[in-house]
Amino acid sequence: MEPSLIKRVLEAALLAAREPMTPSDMKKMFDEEFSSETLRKLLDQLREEWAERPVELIQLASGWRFRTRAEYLPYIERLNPERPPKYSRAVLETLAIIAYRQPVTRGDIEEIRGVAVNTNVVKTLEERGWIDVVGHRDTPGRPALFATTKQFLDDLGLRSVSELPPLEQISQTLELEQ
Amino acid sequence: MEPSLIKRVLEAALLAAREPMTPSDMKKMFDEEFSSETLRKLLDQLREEWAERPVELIQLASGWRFRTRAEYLPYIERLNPERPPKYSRAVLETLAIIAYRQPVTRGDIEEIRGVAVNTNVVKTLEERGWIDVVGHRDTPGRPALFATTKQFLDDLGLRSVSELPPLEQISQTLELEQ
Amino acid sequence: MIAELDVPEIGKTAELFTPVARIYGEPMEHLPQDLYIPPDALAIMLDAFEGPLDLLLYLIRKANVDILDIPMAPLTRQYLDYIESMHASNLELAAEYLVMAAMLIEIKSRMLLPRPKLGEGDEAEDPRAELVRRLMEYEQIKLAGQKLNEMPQAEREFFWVETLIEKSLYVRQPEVSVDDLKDAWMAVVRQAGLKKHHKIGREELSVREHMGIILRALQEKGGFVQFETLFDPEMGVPGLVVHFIAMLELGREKLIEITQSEAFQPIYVRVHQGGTEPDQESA
Repeated sequence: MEPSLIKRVLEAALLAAREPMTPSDMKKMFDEEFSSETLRKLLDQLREEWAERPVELIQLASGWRFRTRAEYLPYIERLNPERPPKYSRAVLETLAIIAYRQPVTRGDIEEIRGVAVNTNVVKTLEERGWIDVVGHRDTPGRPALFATTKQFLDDLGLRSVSELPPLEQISQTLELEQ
Repeated sequence: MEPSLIKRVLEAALLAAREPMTPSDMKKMFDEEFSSETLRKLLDQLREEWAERPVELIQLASGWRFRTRAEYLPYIERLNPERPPKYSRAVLETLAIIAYRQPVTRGDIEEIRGVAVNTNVVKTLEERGWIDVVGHRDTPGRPALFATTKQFLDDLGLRSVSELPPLEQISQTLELEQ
Repeated sequence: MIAELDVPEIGKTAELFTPVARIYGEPMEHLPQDLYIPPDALAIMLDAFEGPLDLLLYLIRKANVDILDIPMAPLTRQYLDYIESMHASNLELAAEYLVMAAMLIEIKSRMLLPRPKLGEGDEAEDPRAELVRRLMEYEQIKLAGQKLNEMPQAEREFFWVETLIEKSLYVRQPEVSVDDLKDAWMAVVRQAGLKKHHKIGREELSVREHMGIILRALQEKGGFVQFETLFDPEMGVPGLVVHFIAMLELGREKLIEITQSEAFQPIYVRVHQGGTEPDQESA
């Protein structure tokens, strides 16, 4: 049997497999015997061939399987959307304070919000790549100064922080409410 | 969004799909709007790209899906000896009557086959998801009207009942069976 | 019609009538042997047939006679022989077989009678017509069933492709809109009663952004740079002005130091009291 045909058979079977396929599963499909090295070489070639495609051949603990590449998951996710996760009020308010009053220290945030800032809140925003430390204030303890990042602007579709709703407008709204 | 990226997203989603994908499913994955013609063109291109590969993109009653080509059956079938059962003639004839004469009542089926319809026969087909009750005939007893489902067409790789093999012209005399 | 039919007496065996039929013009002298099935095969046969129509069709097809011109006598005789031997073997015989037997006998007897003339031009209906119609329809369905069975079927002749989706590879991040941010800020302001912020205007917000930009640039460049390097002419005049105001504001808030050893010497900007590394962790 031609190695190229063996490869095509492997490809077809792996694409249709519901579970990872073990090498012994794969060998079961063929009459002729071939070594694990040969099989391995064919699988490596297959993986190479798929390198530029939207699914990848991966080796898991229990065998080989084709897997959809992570970069396509956001699109596929929209087919069965789960309820989008939400940030807590603490995260949103902290973010708002950093956005409107940057650069600010954790102390500034606590002063404005009137409550202590949970470390996780800052970490969440840092891990999201929306805020970072741009310097330190020269006061005892040299607290970190936080500001929003370019990533934050991109994700919110803004060109600059000045495109956030202006504060006058906010205060007017507040006055009207009162 | 680049048409080539749209195509890759479609490809990834179709390869991963647990059931046939409708055009409206596909459109759901993208922010931008595009016409059914554009989508159709991309799908045709995809089908072309896969023409030489061991799996093929086909259009079914309920959408599009990739499947392994028939020539790989002899290999893949060795992996899983447990496959859908061969149906008895009673089941196949009942299915044929429902497929070609739908919608029909149990009485219609009995009339054509000349024997009573065993309840299990109908149940077998219902449980397979190949037929279901689509209404009732307005005659005494209001008998149920059976028709084939999309699942039936999907499982046979068809888009519509009109793609079933045409009924044979019955020869007045049969050629001698040798 | 190509077959000529000779209706033999009831009770004669198949060999007695000639010709049975003409097949493609050739007279057929004898019904084929296999029209007769030995009784011990009956149990199997009964299972093999899907009912009286199937059995009749088998008899007709094996005899190679024209379905539109069925020789009723031999057919009926054969059929009756069958169900008789089935009965004799105590095989459970479905009622349909008996109904069919009665129907065959009825058709045969009607064929022995002269056909009544209907209106002019109208051909008298052949008593076999209904049976023929049913046989043909049944045969069509029987063949269609076989064809359906031969069609490639999902998970039998072909398999659906289903690549693995590992959901954990994609963690969906919460989305935040500008309005969410505004609402959050309003809530903060309302709670704190920070009336002084009400005066902060649009420009002030740009200034604050530029303060961040300067601090970030300063940090990237090691905390100590020449004044000019912090200005990018691409910012345009309004941008440069805001940038400059931001610089002054940073000085006022003692976040940076702006120094010049003497007039006309280069101006340096550095992180306030710039001894320590600016990117040191503090949390």
